Amino acid sequence: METGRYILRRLIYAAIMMLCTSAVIFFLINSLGNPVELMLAETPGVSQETVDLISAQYGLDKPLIQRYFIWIGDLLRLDFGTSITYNLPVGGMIWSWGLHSMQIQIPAIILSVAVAICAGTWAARRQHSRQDFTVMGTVLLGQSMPAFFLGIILIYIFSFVLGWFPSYGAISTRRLLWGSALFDGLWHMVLPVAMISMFNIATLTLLVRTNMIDTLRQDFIRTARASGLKEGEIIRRHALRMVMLPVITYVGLLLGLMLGTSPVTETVFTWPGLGALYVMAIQQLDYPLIMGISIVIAVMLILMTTLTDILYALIDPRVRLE
Amino acid sequence: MTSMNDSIDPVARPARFGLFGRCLRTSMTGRVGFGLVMFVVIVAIFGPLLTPYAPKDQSAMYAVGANARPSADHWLGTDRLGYDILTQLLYGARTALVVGLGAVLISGCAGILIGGIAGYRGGWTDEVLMRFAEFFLVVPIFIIILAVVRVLSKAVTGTAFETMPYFNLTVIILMIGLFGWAPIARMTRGEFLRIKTLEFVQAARCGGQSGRQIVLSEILPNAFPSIVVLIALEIGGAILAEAMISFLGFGDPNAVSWGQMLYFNYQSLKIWPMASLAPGFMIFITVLGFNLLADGLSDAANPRARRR
Amino acid sequence: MNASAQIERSDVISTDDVILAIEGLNVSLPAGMDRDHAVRDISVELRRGEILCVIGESGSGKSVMSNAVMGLLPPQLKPVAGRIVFDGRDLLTEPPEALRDLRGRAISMIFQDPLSALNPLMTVGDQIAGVMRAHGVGTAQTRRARALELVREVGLPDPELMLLQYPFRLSGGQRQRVMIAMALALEPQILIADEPTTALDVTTQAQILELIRDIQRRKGMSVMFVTHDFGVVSEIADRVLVMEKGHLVEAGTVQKVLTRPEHPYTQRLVAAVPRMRGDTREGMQGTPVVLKVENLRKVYRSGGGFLSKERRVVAVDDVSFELRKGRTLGVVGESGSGKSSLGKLLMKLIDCDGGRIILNGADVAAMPEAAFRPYRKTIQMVFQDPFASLNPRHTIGRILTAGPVTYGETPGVARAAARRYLDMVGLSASAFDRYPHEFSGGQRQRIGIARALMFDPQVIVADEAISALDVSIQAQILKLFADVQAETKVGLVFITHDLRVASQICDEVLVMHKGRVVESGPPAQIFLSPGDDYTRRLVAAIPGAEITLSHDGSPQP
Amino acid sequence: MSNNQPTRREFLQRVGIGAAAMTVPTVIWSPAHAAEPHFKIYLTIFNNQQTRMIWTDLIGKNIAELGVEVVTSYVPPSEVISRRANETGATYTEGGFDMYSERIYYSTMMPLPDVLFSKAAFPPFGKNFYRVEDDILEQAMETYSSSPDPQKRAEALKTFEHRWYDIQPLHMVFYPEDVIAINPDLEGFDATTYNPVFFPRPENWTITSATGPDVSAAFACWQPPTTLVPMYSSGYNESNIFGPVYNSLMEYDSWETKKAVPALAESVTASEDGLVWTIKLREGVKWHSGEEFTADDVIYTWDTILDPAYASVQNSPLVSTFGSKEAYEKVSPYEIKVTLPKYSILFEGLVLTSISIMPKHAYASIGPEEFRKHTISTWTSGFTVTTSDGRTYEAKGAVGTGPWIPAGFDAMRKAYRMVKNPDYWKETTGNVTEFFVVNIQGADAVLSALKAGEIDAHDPMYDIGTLVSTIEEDWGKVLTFDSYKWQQTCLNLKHPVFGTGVDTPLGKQDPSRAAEAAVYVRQAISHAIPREQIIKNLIAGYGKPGTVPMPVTAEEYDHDYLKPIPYDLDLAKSLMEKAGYKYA
Repeated sequence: METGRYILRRLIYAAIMMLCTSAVIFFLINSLGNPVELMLAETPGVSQETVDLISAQYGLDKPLIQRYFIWIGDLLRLDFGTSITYNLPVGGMIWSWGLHSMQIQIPAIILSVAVAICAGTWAARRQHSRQDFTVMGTVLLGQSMPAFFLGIILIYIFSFVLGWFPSYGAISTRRLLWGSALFDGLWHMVLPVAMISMFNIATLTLLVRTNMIDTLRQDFIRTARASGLKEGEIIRRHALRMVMLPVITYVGLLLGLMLGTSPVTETVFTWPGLGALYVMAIQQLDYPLIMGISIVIAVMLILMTTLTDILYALIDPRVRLE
Repeated sequence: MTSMNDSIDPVARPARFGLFGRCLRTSMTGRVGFGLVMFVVIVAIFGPLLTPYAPKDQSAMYAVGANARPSADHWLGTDRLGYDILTQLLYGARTALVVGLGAVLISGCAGILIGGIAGYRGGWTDEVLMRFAEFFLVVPIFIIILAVVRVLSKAVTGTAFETMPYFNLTVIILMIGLFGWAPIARMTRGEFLRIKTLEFVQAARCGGQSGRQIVLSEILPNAFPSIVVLIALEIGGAILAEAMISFLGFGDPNAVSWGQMLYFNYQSLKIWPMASLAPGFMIFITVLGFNLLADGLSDAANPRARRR
Repeated sequence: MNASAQIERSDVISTDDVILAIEGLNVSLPAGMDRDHAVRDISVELRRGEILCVIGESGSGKSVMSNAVMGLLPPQLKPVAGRIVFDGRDLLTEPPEALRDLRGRAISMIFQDPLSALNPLMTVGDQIAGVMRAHGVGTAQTRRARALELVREVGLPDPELMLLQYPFRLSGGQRQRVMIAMALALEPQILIADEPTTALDVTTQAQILELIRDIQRRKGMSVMFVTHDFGVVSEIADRVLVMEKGHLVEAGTVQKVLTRPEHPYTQRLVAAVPRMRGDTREGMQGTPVVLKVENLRKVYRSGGGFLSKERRVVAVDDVSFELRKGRTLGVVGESGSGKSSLGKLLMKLIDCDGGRIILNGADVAAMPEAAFRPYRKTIQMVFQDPFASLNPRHTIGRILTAGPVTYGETPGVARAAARRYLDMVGLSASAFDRYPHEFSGGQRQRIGIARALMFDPQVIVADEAISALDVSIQAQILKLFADVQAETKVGLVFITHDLRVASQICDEVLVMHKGRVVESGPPAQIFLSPGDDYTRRLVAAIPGAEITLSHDGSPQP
Repeated sequence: MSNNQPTRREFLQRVGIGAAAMTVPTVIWSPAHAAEPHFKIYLTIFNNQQTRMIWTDLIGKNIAELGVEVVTSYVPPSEVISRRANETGATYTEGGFDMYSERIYYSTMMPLPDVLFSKAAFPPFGKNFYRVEDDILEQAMETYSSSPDPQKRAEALKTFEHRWYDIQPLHMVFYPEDVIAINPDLEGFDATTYNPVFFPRPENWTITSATGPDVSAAFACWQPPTTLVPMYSSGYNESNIFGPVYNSLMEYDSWETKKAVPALAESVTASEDGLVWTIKLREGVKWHSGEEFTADDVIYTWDTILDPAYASVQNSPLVSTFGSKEAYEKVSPYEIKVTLPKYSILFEGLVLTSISIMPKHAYASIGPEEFRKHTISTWTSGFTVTTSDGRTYEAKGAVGTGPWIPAGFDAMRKAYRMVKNPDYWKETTGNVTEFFVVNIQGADAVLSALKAGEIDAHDPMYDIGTLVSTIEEDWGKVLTFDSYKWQQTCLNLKHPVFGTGVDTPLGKQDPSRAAEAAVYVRQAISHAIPREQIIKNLIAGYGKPGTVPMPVTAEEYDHDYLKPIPYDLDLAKSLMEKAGYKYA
């Protein structure tokens, strides 16, 4: 009952946010000019009549406000328009390129969370020890390492010098590793995933460690100890649950951003993902593509943060009931 | 836990040499971080005195050529553009610091102001401002900055802005600053909310002090240690963000930036690694310096978490 | 009345009956603290079936000792000498796994703050069953059945539903009952209770003490009960240990320690225990009214936003009273009674929703802040927490002079006044340039009082001004209040949860319950012949009433 | 109370507000040239190719050495395109452009008026962004494009070259050589890709190491295509992909000979005056759908391009060639007669050789507004083609007559796939049966792909010249080809200084000599371009210094007259002085 109302409230907030975001994106980008003129700019000998004709074909002759609602209507029918540089339907492109982004982002997030929980807990339980210092040192180095610099070094060592992993692309064009698309895909994922995980692991480890130290200081942990629970059980059943709350929020953010955070990774590894596509779209001022990707990233982000909030509330009864 | 905890203050005590003194005295990471930051600052100030070359001097192209190995004239060699790598590194420190401090000046002022208002006023104002901040917290800043940099460079065509020197860099600093206020605002708000309820603030009200006085002399100084930590972190973050933007080719062509060096040189990594590794390393130690400093400050600001 | 008081307690118990023996325990403190050892050379015997109270002020090492038994000392505190013998084994040298097995099964512990001591994310049932699970007892079904049984045993309402509740939805007393249920889950031989009632209201405290006493007798457990409150000691203890700064200074039966304390520290401590008085203070009868409150009302509203129900809590409901110059009005009540809200309303730290506050002949209740400012000088406040009530970044001098300077006083005059008042509250003028952290809790509270006096106010509102202090300090501060009042003839609104304190200092007492004044009158009427049902219950719940209802100040059990 | 807020003060002091205060002004206002600049150039640089960014920047710096203030900015090509589309010749500050750099290539195998910047190649409403307005040049190009006599044409070209060399309307920086690394096992690569007429011809490729009947090959292209409809594309990102699918009426046999031979046309004959042409079509050629290829398809293709609603990039050359649809008629299903209003070099140079013929039966039902988004343009889905005899054919992309049948866009690999056409009308020599075109970003990545054996060849735009030293013999064979292109810096020839010259000191002093002053300035700029250094340092020597818009390897290039323009700042300054600028 209370949970239901909470979820409903979050969803309505999300809807309002999406509406605002879409308006911002639309009016910002459309204030820049007529995309058809750009589309035909390279074509010599196009008369103004032709521009008007094609503009009308794209529905660009209508007033801006009307076009906004038409655009929203199209979005609701998952019609994102057509890319100017690629001439492909933007929706299909986002799906196709976005899948590639997820292909490296999701494993990287899973890996980061797993490693961070282990390392963070391990360090927290040895606070101020040599081991803790080592972990924290590594974490700080990892957090300060510019992602692209790390990527370049990874490529130099593992691709150029050692030749173990490919440094570009999501899959081999012809010769698949061991003849399997699965292995080949995994093989291509190694370096990009390593690069993305590095930063996430650092941040998450810090988060886990700090919260674990805080939690282990809490009275209920002492209660659990006084009740004779095994240390491992205390960590697993009591402390980790508490620590997972901020981790969930952070991971929710990572998942929400996963389509958009990776232009650098995808540029370094020439990975055919949405981030690289977005950079390309901006460089070429491909309006429909910029608008489409922006709105998808925004919606994804709003959805994921909303889901995170809901999940958080399901785990922590205090949020949903207070 | 033990009765000793009773004597711990709800806010940090003032120390003899301030937060910085304590950070340097008590924290190893703080000392290392401070050292690295000072190194970059010194390079930024005095670096240009150490090199005979102008920052955009491509004359090496006609002499030793591009991608030249180290020599007496060019201690670290030249890069693909025929620039002296060392000179670029030295001048890049200025850009990095200007970006970091400039962006944080903006985000710090905005964040403290907005967070302070939200935390002090509370209620409806707080709700609205924090919803607003929430939006900025989750917005994919990087992507927006790319779009805005590109869009603005088109939008200013034919206006006075177009002739402004370092326009792109200014836009990047502004954008990083404008999008960086939310964490500071949230931290400030949290501290304000917490400190506001402490009894010495109520005592100040009872003592007839105005809201402005209370904020400026009672709440803000006590909230500052936590905010400073975040600010140090954000300086590093801003430098990193500018490097990434430049790395993607959206930087200011007229500024000397480590990110831009990487952008132009990483494709020829295999021919001459120094040209990409050197600027990458500089970004790394600068950001590391600020992160370590933040870590040390955080230890100093929260004595509860300090090693006993 | 407590039946235990009548039970004959013997000093002579054979050594076979010793279930836990602490011998020469030394726990070191890390370098840089004010002393080397948290506890030094302590030897204690806990006997079968007795309740042993360990009493001491903060920093006396009583908690360190009890935690040492459980093996739960924080890593920086290390037992360096001595033995803790239980069941023929030295707990200090036992391997961690063996110690863990003993915890919860043979020795259980309950803690001061039952909210933070329970996992907020787990249901009551899971937490109780978790103790059994940890020791591999029973199956999921039997554990649940046992949990149900325990919940009934500790007297929690609606047991079935209770198992599914989360701790934050329970009241303080209910949480402590859950803690007790967890501690009892495996029928331990020893229960260590570390200040289990300190965070509770007095009526709840009485119930919990009753419960512990009752369970102890039924199960024949041994209880080590750590407290700072002699009232509690007199209610529950068989024997008492008194600790001071890590040393054991006195031990003996409850009668002996309370009535014939030997060690000077114990004597001081016992003397400092606030006594319930039923007398009426003399003098200052016909002085003018300095503060008059009529039908004051405050309603807290929360929620009421988008899609969420508005919640209203009436904090202060139709409260009226008069305060005369030089007189003290006590406001007593349990937590949530609205007494602190009343204090804040008087100070206009929060706005009221109705009623009048007449100060200096003007109704300030509805005044905007700007108009009220000139009146602020006439009403000042002393706060509860001596650590939070002084800005750690300002010198004492600045803290004291800031107010008067704001009101246009010249800094020179303000400084002179500050020195004068520091002297009045018993601090040397050298305090002027120092920072708050250089002072102890009691000293800080004196500074707080000096700050209030800086304005020569007509009324001082003291909100739980002594409840965060140790008993011996409490007595000093109370005396200071009395002295200050005698000298300045200030009217005092004294808000406290401690009825004994109120009985000592007040000329008139308001008893508040759920925002309403249920009874008011002179202490004699309130404490000796309470008219209201709630007041009666409150007075009955005062721990240690049997040793405190005396007029001459000497304990008479 | 001086010591009440120690932290804030200490922080600001110690971490260097001082440093910031010293740094900000020095970075923001670093000293420019002390002397007042002669004039100001906004140098706009495309952001899509690093090498070009570097050398354009270098040129900018050298122009600055002449006392000119140069403001550089990196922008996407589309922005320059929209800026130069300004018909009034607006300068940068007015929304147009001053100077930018780009690469130009032959879109056919012979110089055509558009690559020679003929005003006539751009209709009046169009976008003659360069505005090369010089009577001698115009006259030469007019003669060249409208004269059927090869002798006259050659002379006209020579005149053009000399005049251009003298007045330097735009600056040719260098003529690059195409450097391509291929799979060492690949044979038959010879004629692959130089310009849109020479798309890869994988039907002639043999992978020597391959065994078995199915042999696949892959080709890397520099940028993804925008549309795969031939009439919408003038670039070879696209023709790399659609080229193998379509045929035109004539095609070039090999890079070696560069000779046009009949393809879909069996023979093309012209009247004496070059006005009436008879085109006999090859019989028995089948579209991929199985439909017979006839004259209707050719007519349909020309009609469509001439229809302004389709906004084809080939519209304007076709209009200037044919005038109107009346110029051609179907004589029989396999014969077309063309009557040109006047002779045009474009008919031979462009219409016959580089217009891909589209299938009427498959495309006629697609409206103009759908063309760019249709499957034939994207290859991303399928569509059903009904042939005249009622059969249906499921197309996974375009429908052509070429040796390769589209098999759709492989979204996972981001590759265009095609399979060999078993019914191709012409004999082929290779063993490759499956062909991928994949977009790989970056020279470094493309070499990695080659090393990993994922591609067999790539297009020359990668500029791998500087990376050649990292290629090992066992995985890469480096081939070089003469290229029919050049890199140039473009000037706005309506600019008051270097375009019209009216704002030069000389032009102000004597308006009749304004054009002459502008020539001096342009020559000065030309001498300030360090062509040799650019070639040596940035493209590893794979190129020749540029002079005029004519490939250095073309037979029309007059090596005797067109000597390399030396990098000489003193000479440049003396030319600037001729235009009236003073040096201290």
